[in-house]
Amino acid sequence: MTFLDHLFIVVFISLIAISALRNLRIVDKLAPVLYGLILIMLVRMSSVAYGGDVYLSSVSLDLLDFKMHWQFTALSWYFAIITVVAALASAVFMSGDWGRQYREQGGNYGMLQLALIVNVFSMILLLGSGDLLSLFIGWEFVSWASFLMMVLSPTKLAKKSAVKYIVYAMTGAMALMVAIVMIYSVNNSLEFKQIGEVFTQMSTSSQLALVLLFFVAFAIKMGLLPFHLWQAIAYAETPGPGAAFLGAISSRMGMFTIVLVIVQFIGLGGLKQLGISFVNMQTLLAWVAALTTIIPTYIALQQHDAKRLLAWHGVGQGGYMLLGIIMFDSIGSAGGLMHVLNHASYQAALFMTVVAVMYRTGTSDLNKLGGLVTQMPLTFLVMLIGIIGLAGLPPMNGFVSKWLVYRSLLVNGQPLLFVAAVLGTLGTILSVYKLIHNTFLGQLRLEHQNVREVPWSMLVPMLGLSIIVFITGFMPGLILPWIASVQESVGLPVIAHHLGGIEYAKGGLDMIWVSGILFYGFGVGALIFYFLGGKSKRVHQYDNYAGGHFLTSDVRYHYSNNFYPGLMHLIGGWYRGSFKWLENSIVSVVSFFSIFFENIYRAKQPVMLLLIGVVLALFALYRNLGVGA
Amino acid sequence: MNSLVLLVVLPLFAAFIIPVVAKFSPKLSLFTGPVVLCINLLLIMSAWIKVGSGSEAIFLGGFLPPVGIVFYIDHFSLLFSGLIAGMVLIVWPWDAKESRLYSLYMLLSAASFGLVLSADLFNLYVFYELLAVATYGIIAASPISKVPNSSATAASLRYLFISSAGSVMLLLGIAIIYTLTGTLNIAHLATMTTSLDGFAGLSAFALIAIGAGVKAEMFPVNSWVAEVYGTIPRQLSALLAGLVSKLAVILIIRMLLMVFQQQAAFDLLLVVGMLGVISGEMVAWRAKDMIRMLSFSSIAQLGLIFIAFSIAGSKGLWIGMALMLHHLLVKGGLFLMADRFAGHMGKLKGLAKHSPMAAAVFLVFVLSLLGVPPFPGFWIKLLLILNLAEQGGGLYHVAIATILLATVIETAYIFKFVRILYQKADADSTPINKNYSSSYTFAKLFALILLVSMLFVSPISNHLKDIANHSASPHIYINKILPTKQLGDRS
Amino acid sequence: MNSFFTIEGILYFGAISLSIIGLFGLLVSKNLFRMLLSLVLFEAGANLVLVLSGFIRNGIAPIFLDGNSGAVMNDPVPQALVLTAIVIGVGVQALALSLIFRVKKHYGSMDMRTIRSKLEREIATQAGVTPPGSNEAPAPVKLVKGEAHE
Amino acid sequence: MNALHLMAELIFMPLIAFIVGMMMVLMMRKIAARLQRRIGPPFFQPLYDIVKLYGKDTQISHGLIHDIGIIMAVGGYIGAEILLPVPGMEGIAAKGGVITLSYFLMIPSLGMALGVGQCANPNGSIGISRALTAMLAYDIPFILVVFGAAWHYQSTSLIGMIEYQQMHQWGIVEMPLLAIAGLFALQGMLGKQPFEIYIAPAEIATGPMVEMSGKYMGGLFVMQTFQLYTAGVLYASLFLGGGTSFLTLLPKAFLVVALPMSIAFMFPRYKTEDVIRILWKWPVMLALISLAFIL
Repeated sequence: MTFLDHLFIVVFISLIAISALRNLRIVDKLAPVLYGLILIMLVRMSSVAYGGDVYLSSVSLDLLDFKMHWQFTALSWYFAIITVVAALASAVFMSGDWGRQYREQGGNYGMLQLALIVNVFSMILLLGSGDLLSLFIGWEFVSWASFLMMVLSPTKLAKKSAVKYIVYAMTGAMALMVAIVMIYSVNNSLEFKQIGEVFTQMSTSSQLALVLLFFVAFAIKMGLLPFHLWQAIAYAETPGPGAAFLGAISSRMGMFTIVLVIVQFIGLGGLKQLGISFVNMQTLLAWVAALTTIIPTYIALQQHDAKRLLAWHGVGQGGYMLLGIIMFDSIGSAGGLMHVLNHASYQAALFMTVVAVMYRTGTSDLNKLGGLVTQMPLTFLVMLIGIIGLAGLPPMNGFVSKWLVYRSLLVNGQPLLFVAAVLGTLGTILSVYKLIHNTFLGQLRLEHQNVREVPWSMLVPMLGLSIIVFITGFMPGLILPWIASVQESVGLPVIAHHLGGIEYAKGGLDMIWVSGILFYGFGVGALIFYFLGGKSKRVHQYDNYAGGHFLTSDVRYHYSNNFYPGLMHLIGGWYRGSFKWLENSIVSVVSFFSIFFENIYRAKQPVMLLLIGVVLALFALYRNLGVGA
Repeated sequence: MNSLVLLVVLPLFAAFIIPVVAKFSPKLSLFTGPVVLCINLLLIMSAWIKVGSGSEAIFLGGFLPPVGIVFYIDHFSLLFSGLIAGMVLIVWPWDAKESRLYSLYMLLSAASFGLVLSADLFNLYVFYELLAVATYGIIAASPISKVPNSSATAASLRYLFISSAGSVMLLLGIAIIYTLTGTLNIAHLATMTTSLDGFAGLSAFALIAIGAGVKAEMFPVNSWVAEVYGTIPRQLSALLAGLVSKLAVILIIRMLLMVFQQQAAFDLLLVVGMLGVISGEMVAWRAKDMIRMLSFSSIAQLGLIFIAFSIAGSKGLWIGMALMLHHLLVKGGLFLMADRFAGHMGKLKGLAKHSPMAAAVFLVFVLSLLGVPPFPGFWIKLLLILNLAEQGGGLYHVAIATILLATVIETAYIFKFVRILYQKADADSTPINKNYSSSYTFAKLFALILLVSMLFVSPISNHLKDIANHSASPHIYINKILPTKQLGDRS
Repeated sequence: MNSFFTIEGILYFGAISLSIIGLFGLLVSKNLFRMLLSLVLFEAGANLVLVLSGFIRNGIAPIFLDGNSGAVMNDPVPQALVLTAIVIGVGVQALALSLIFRVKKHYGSMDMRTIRSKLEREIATQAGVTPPGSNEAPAPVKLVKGEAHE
Repeated sequence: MNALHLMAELIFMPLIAFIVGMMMVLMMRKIAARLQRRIGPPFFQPLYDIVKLYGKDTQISHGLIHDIGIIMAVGGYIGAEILLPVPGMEGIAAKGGVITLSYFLMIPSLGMALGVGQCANPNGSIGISRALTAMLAYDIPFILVVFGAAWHYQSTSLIGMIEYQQMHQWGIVEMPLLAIAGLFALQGMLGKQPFEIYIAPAEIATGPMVEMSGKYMGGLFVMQTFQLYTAGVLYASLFLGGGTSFLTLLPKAFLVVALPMSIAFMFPRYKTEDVIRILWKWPVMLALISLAFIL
């Protein structure tokens, strides 16, 4: 029994326990404890994240001549800890008053808890996979587990988007299966290292097909362009904490497999040799990543539902991760990998704030909120920290990872990708400002006058996550050793790091200093503000300039709808729904063939075909006899 | 060993005496059939143990092959004999008033046993025709309550036309074979494959394949499927889709493995299989009620089985057999519970809330059908695709792509359906058929078998592999049936 | 084509033509009874081919064979087979005929197209859906309400 | 670098920036006045303004975030000044580099946006919407310029860039097109005509400043001094060789700030979408052409 076996056992027992007790109240208390236990098991294995040996599971399955085994590398551990922390936060979040409200509104709380642990279980299984078959099984498990989570929401739209998701996921799984089969058919082995070996033996066209198949499979999960359509709506419609969990980590399983398969075994050399002149696979993937940062971000800018806005940003941020890792250098890949954790932390926190707002006000429509900062200051604080992280501004952790990606693009001389990344960031800033402005700033609506701060069971995970957002931004050196071991384990150049950030010959980053200076600046600013100026007077929100009118509670004096008219006036015409068009046309093509075949079944063509067959056969007989006799 | 002849004789006999018995005691006539089938089951079990890993040939009527009638018995044929007995027992028409129906069912089982056991081409033809006649009769005599009797009759008639045309083609194929070789004993044919190598031999195979393909829901000749399944009771659909189609497949496979081991023949199966898969899934995608969906999905699954058999040698048989068993369980189970899901799918909203168990059983079936791990369907699909990839050759790669594309389409329509089951009920929803019929119990049993087999994937697969290795070998076949003949041109 | 005008050649030609005519009739006729007759023709053709497979010119029937004449005999097996096939065929045709009567009684028509469309409608009604082949679109993919373009 | 030195830098770098920035404000107003044939304000006018605003009696607060917004606006720039090396004082420029700096420059915008948002005045929010859109517009050419410079000098640290220019030639000589693109971006960044719609100084009631009074306005005034200084020094460091001493650096910085001011009055005011259109077209094109040469 190795530590990894213990981990699997604990996760499995948790799965059993929660599924058995899911309809009892005790599951509220039990679930966080169990996730805590899983976390402890993971921490016990933390040596792997500091350059220690890979943990192997003593269990291996021999099924149908396939040998399946499991292992935990630094990469697995890194993704696993993010998963479990996200699950812990979500479990705590839903354990108290939110869960009560969810039950009262007719939600199936037990199923939600079950879906969460099923997700964690399948993700750990995927992360622990030791060969291509166990990878595939874990992969399918994760897809179906997410599906389980998504269908829990009672709305029709949620179910529709979940079905859409599962069709996408199945497409991805099938692509993965073909890729695995391609590898198996060369050497009759499903070990990971076969990928690299087989890849070198293949012809160029097979190599291209293999890389594309793997990439399609992983891109679908991660919601990269052009497979991004399923994700945002599906995640946004998932019930509260489930959305936080899925948005935080679920689609990053695609990132895990990209690192595991494409980065580790196919590698930069493999990608670069595929292509003509300056367009090779690496540039192609990099541009996919860049477009993924831009397009979903600007779609997010258009949303007026907070959850959907965040979910679209989740899609967009995936682009940064791929952009970083695809650069294959120490800083870029570190940035891409680190962005997984950073994104998970602030995305979960942000989703939770939106859910908290929904918990109190019942809506996440950005046109129906406003001014909640006075009622829910701590939630506001969490959202502020979260959006600074999401926008990638100092001193939060999103800045560090984005900085690394930018730095890598700079070092590699990729101005257009650099601009694309910046365009994404700027779009994010615009969009998240709209989020926080329309939710917390501006005029407080009359019906929200009595809204209170959410209870502690919801605040604690939110605050905890925002502390992570801040601490890992302030001291990225806490995370960077993990990243370095991941890089080492997948054969990337290892980043030189210290507690405050990275060392790099042509300009490094030290977040302790940077944040310190920033806070020093804020301190000085506060000093100037509070001690040098006169005393300010707090006024009511209706005491406001209104061009001579008097504001009363029945006057809506708030700017929220179509927040960026100038920008939309310019770029609005570019939202053509091309991808949706593409999706619809695929459906139309299937439909066309479907009608075609349906008519074949209805018409007399079968007899016609029979006739042709018989004529041919008898002709053959006749010829045969005629010539023979 | 000769007692196995009773497998065919007993039901045949029962079929003839049941109308007579019914005159005196309807009760007795009702139970005659099940009793006969139970006896058959016992016979099969004892034979299974006796045959062990080997095989036996039974010579009837005192003539020795290649002239006489031969039954060939190995685990493969015994397995399917057992399935016939079990399946007919499950769908036995307990509530039918007419004894005629019992006779027809007995006739059907007699023909099925004969079809599985015969080692002679003409006997195969006779049993095939017998099976066909029994089927037409059963279809015409088993209306569902709501549909007027005549629509079943009309469907049966349309089925009769296409199926009879198929039978005639089968006969033509046999005629061609006889012209070319002068024998109809399969083992004898297996020793003289060179004379069947040409285009004429291939066309004989094509005629047999397409002729039998009518029952096996093979691509161009399966337009009857939706009509017939739409008008007959679901239990009967389960029997036809689950079992009868497989028997026709077995006929084709016997010919393929023993006689026509030519690449062109494999390619032919591969192509019709691919067309069946893609066309079936495509049409099912547009279906708006469960029966139609299942009918076309069944066509697609049969296509998958044909693709599996296009893999040469025992591997093809192994995977094809696994697919057949899986499809029998899944499609049989789905048809058995289809009564609860009948009607326009839009009206099934809220069903999952109403009877969560039924929805869960349904989910187990469809997930296995889609090939989701860890259900058995996944392993079969994986094996199929891995082995197709090993075959090499462009057509096999196209087949892989087809299967995977079809899986995606299948996911789309199945989950469109599942989504509706799990939606909130509204005014439009029909009240759910709550009476717990025996067929639903059997569906649950099937699901349970499926789930249990999940745990024993490896042993089951190994066992099937052994059976396949044994049954796919023309050597053993020839040696058993024609011990005196040497294996001529086959190395 | 040296053997085209031999007796086998002509017989085969006739038998094969008969099957093809039968199948073609099955394809083009709309009337149930004509379809049945076409089926009979098809089957007759097939039976002839089968019988021909045992035919040898100048051969004699096995019954008339005395053991030592050395004459070639016609193969008896196909003849036995054809007998069986004819019996089965007749059975099926009788069944078909009875079914045709019942169908005619219910639908009042012998036209296969009419029957097919009525049958399809009946099945669809029973299943509660619109009949296939109608112009109803397959589950349309609409823009979800309230969802922004992208 | 010992602690004392650092302490001194922490105090003096922002202070110098503030003082120089005030002089730049003065210069701006003088230029504007001269162009309009006025005399212009006296030397200490910027200081008077700030003192006056801070000392006002009516200071209306719309809540804590209103205050924090102003603090962030000023504090962000104070932090930025410490990242911006000047002769003799490098601050922590080695720890961050030019990417960090350009991100620091976004914090004051965000702070101001938060503060204005809290005011619950839609006019202010409209102003912020315009300001953020304008930021989107001018940051694209700006970031291209930064990229080009960093690539050319093979460093992301401003110190390294200045050293390179001291050893070789000024950036403006080696990369004239990029420098012109930088000027465009600068014009937008400083919110000068024709890109001044988001500040809308002439129509305060419909701009972000609508609810700003007293020290809130004063804070924004201070922010402006920092902004001018940062822009001038940054541009001078990127393209004009920085300076070995303040005597060589500051004239360049003043020149950089004077330039947009002098040409500003030649232009009308563009609509928001036109701001984006123009800033995404010409300077981006220039920068890309220039990058094609550099790379």
